[in-house]
Amino acid sequence: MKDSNFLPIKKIVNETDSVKTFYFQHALGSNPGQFVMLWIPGLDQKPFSMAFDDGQTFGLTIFKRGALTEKLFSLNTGDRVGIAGPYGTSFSIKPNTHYIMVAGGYGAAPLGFLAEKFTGLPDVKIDFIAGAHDDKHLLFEERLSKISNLKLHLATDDGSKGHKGYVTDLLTPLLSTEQKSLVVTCGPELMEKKVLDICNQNNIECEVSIERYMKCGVGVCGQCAIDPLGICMCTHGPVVSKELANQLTEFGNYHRDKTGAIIKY
Amino acid sequence: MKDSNFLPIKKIVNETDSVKTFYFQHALGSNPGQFVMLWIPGLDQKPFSMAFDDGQTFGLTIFKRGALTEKLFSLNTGDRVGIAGPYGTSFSIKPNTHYIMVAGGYGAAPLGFLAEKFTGLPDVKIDFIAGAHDDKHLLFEERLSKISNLKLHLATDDGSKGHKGYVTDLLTPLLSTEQKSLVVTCGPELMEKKVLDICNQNNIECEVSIERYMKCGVGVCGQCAIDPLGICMCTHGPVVSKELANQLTEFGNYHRDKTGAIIKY
Amino acid sequence: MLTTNFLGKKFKNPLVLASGILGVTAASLNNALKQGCGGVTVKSVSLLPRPGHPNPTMAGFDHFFINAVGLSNPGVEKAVEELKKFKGISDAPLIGSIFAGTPEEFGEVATKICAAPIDFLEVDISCPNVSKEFGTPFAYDIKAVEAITKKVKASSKVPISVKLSPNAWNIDEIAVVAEAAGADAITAVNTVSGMVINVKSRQPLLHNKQGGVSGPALFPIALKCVYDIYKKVKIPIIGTGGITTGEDALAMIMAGATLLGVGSAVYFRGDEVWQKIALEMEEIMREENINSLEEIRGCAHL
Amino acid sequence: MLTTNFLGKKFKNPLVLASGILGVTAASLNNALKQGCGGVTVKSVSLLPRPGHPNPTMAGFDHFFINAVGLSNPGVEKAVEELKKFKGISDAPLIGSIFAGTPEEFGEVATKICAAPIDFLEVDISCPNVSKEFGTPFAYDIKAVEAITKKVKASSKVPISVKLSPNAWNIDEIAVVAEAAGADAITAVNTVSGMVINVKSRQPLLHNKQGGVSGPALFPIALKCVYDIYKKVKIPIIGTGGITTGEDALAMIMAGATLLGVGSAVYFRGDEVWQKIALEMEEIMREENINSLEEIRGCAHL
Ligand SMILES: Cc1cc2nc3c(=O)[nH]c(=O)nc-3n(C[C@H](O)[C@H](O)[C@H](O)COP(=O)(O)OP(=O)(O)OC[C@H]3O[C@@H](n4cnc5c(N)ncnc54)[C@H](O)[C@@H]3O)c2cc1C
Ligand SMILES: Cc1cc2nc3c(=O)[nH]c(=O)nc-3n(C[C@H](O)[C@H](O)[C@H](O)COP(=O)(O)OP(=O)(O)OC[C@H]3O[C@@H](n4cnc5c(N)ncnc54)[C@H](O)[C@@H]3O)c2cc1C
Ligand SMILES: Cc1cc2nc3c(=O)[nH]c(=O)nc-3n(C[C@H](O)[C@H](O)[C@H](O)COP(=O)(O)O)c2cc1C
Ligand SMILES: Cc1cc2nc3c(=O)[nH]c(=O)nc-3n(C[C@H](O)[C@H](O)[C@H](O)COP(=O)(O)O)c2cc1C
Ligand code: FES
Ligand code: FES
Repeated sequence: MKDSNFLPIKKIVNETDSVKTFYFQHALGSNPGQFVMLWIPGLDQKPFSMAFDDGQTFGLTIFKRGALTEKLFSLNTGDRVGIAGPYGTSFSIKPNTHYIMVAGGYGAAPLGFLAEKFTGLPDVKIDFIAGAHDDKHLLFEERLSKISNLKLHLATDDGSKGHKGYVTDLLTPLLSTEQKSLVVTCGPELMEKKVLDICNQNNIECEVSIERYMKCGVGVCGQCAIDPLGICMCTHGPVVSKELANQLTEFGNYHRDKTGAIIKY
Repeated sequence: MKDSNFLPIKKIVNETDSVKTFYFQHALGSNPGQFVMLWIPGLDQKPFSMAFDDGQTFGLTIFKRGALTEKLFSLNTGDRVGIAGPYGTSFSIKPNTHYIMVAGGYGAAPLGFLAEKFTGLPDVKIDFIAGAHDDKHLLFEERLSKISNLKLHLATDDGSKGHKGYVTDLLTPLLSTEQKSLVVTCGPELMEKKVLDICNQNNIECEVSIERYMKCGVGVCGQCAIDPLGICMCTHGPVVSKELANQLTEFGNYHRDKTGAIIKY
Repeated sequence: MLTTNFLGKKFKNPLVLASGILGVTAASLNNALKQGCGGVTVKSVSLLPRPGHPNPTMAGFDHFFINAVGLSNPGVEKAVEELKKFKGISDAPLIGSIFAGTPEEFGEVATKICAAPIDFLEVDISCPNVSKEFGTPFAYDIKAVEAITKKVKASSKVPISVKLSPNAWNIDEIAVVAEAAGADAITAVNTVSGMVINVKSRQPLLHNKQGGVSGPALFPIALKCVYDIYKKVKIPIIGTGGITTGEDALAMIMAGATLLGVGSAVYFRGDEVWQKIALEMEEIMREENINSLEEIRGCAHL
Repeated sequence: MLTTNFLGKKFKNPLVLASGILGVTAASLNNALKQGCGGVTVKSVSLLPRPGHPNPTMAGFDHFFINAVGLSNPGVEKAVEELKKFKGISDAPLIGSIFAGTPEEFGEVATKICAAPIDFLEVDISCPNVSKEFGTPFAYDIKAVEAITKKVKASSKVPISVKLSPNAWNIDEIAVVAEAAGADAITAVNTVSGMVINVKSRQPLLHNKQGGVSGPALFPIALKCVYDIYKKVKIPIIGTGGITTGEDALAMIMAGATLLGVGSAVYFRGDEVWQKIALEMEEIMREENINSLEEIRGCAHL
């Protein structure tokens, strides 16, 4: 009988006061943008994107939110949690491309994982735009600074670091480069929507990670179905192309809660 | 869902007044000595050895006995029957060997199939001893005569053809050859036992096909378990080596009926 | 070749999305139709919204799927909106589905859901995962089945199908009771009770501990239920449970089913599962000179 | 590591050959022991010999096995001979098994089989394939279970285990009744009712049409039955149904089983299946720092 893995936490890194990265020694074989379902027995099981995966070890960068993530934050190395996956689609990995990565919140995690895939590949140039409320909440500055072909652009709401304002303010100026550009984005949905709009206006390729409430993660329950196509974001997403995102009129407008009831953004 | 095949009868050959060979066009991929379970829906399902299999077509040579075989004899080409298998072990196929095949009754069928495997292989020499009550019941004379490296020796109880007496009378004289000999036998159990005894006395390699009442054909029901080892003849047999046969004290002494009750020979 | 008439309504093929798979949204149901099914069943809804159990609520294995969703749903009122939306984008047959805690409540939900343009109403009395919550399991209680069927029949504007549990060893007798009480069809079966224990955590995998087993493991069990029910009732059967291939589908028709519910197969064969099954059915039918499903319905009883 | 104490008898490991697999002969039982099981259960026997149904009486598929042997057996007297022969060649724990058509007859067969040197007696009230022949299925009838258990208990010289059916939705309550009536153990479960239809011949594959489903498909169902029964009774449980791997075996122990019946796995993993399962159990136990089965028995209930 196949079953979800039950893995000990190998290492815990405190990223900010409410963000930790949990590392597990396990050959997960995931691609950037994919997610796992993390289970704490007796409590709950929820989706989290991979922030790191080098084939031997993978990591999840987790924001403290509610019951599950709080419990997770109380665990120590050696404690075990259930891991099922990897599930879902991933960001394209293309040679000879100018990547513009637009990250908000924990979106920096999967995009950081993506960026590291290009370490030392000179034909790929990365502009990485990361945003947060203030400089204490910016993620992965050090990690990203190690990637030589990556240029980091920061934005904070309060101006405590980098640009004062939105990440999207920084996006348009970067679009006018020679090389073929691919914008990839992961973060709060309204930010993503704005990124998509900008890419549409400028006719630039784009990939968006769309998160919906998930139960099964495997395309059965329909919990993560998105209007008007009705396709499941756990199998056809989370990462979707610009073309697909443009058909998803629900994107940036509303999502559904656990009962399936609509919640407007 | 895997299921038994349901195959149309392609051709029916009348071998004697109570023996027919039924051909099916199907890539069964069987080896000489193996058997299939033949099912007539609503009636019964029983084991029969392959008499022929060239990879595209296989044949079963069947003696009319009771309910199932009588019904089978009333079928026409195009009628379908269930075929599950192939099951069980098969006779060794060895190069550079002097085969002595000792067949009684429908035992000529699997041994004929075996003999044809060596057609045109000059390093194999075959002595084929076939026995029956009278010349009308001898099987495959014509078919076997086509195999150039095969010499046919016949025995009938009434002397209407070939030697008058037992096939085993013809066996001993053939044993004193130069080449490494392998005796293979299929037929009535007491005949087989006598063949085994002769091989033991003369220290000659031997393979015997042991038939037991079979239900599942796949080693589950235990119906075909044989004393004293308790191994199943549908999976560890029907073809067993001399060494194994010598351990099976039940062989030549008794077998069991459908309820599992012992019946002495 | 696959056209099926069910209680006066024409289905382009007998494959219907089973209740609870791919949820409740109009778009999701419509997507299943695009993937080839002949009709859709909505996830069962209740009077009030229910969040359902915490996760894990379901999990897939080599040969079965197990779930204990806790009948999460947005409540009948929100569901009616989605169903109206659905009929705005598709005219394919639509089967509503309801559950409740008492016969009276069943009647109430039935009345409410009939505000939506459903063609049929399935009555889910057989979810194995909420039994304790609602007292004696309805699915095993002849009196309850009778009372619920009567209530729903009286409240519903459309034909009703009562959905039975394979855990009822006398499922055929229960079908007879439902028929006598006014059921227009029988859906057989819901999931069978089961459990998965995660050995490393030493705990049941599902938050609800027990769950309902579906998928290939359920197929031979469901087939026997449908076969037995077909012997005893005259009303049509929506054969459901483990149908994964065209061969399974035809076997279910031969056992006596009219429509075929397909759910977990989407886990085993992907989104396009209905299309795949329909093609396989047609291929076998051509090989076997079967011109219509009518021709073979119930033929395994001959 | 795997040593198990069951009703005062020591088993080298908890894996026992389930009844009906590999039959009744002393040699066949002994061969199963050589392949690694800790004890053996004999095929159920009746007062008189029974030829059983015509073939096909069983068939294997990817994820389940199905059988309707018709309880063929040489009768209790012939069986006693084989069991005596068995104890002549092996001192491994031997579980006899009986079935009958009435409580009285159960008592009679129990008395007779106790002429053989069996260590325990299993009471098969749960074969799904002969129900019509013997009237109302005993396995679903609390009164019948009580009467049979009492009769057999009074007639048997050895501890008895009552074998229950997963088709009884209230199997835990039935176990309670058996315990109260004197059962020393519960065997859970027998096969679950099912059917296979051969599409090309348009007929049920088994001669008996319906059959009992065993193997991997049965596992999550059996596990839940054992889990539920463990909650309700104090007597030990022989957990049976679909155990195919060491992981399955440990899950069953965690649900509360003391012994583990293994049958159909021989089809899926060959003769040496018991050895394989025992090795896998030990490997997982080492990884998980489990020193004895006692340590984890029923731990999924915590
Ligand atoms: C594809 C995907 C990838 C994700 N990746 C990450 C990540 O890398 N890091 C991270 O911190 N978070 C990630 N999340 C969000 C994460 O699932 C929630 O933070 C987590 O479920 C919160 O659970 P909780 O019990 O702590 O809080 P709760 O109080 O239960 O929930 C807090 C909020 O989290 C969201 N949420 C809760 N449950 C789910 C669910 N089952 N599916 C989707 N969203 C849910 C809702 O917006 C909710 O309001 C991801 C979500 C999805 C869908
Ligand atoms: C491995 C094996 C290979 C065989 N190959 C051939 C063959 O190539 N040609 C051939 O004609 N026959 C073969 N047989 C024998 C064949 O199975 C029987 O002839 C057939 O079962 C008779 O069935 P019936 O209903 O016609 O007659 P029945 O009246 O039922 O039986 C007649 C006799 O056949 C034997 N028999 C019946 N059922 C079985 C069974 N399930 N398993 C084993 N023996 C049985 C018994 O000796 C019985 O007395 C083989 C048997 C085995 C075990
Ligand atoms: C995740 C999931 C949710 C389900 N929810 C419901 C439900 O709400 N109402 C219902 O009647 N059946 C529900 N079922 C049962 C299915 O409709 C179906 O009867 C069962 O799964 C067997 O069919 P399958 O093997 O094709 O999935 C659910 C099944 C699954 C797998
Ligand atoms: C071919 C076969 C014959 C069986 N005969 C009996 C029997 O005679 N008595 C009995 O109590 N159980 C019988 N059973 C049921 C098994 O003992 C066991 O309970 C069931 O098969 C589930 O276990 P498994 O999945 O490990 O096979 C039989 C099972 C099979 C497959
Ligand atoms: S989470 Fe269940 S379908 Fe996507
Ligand atoms: S015929 Fe069943 S074990 Fe050999």
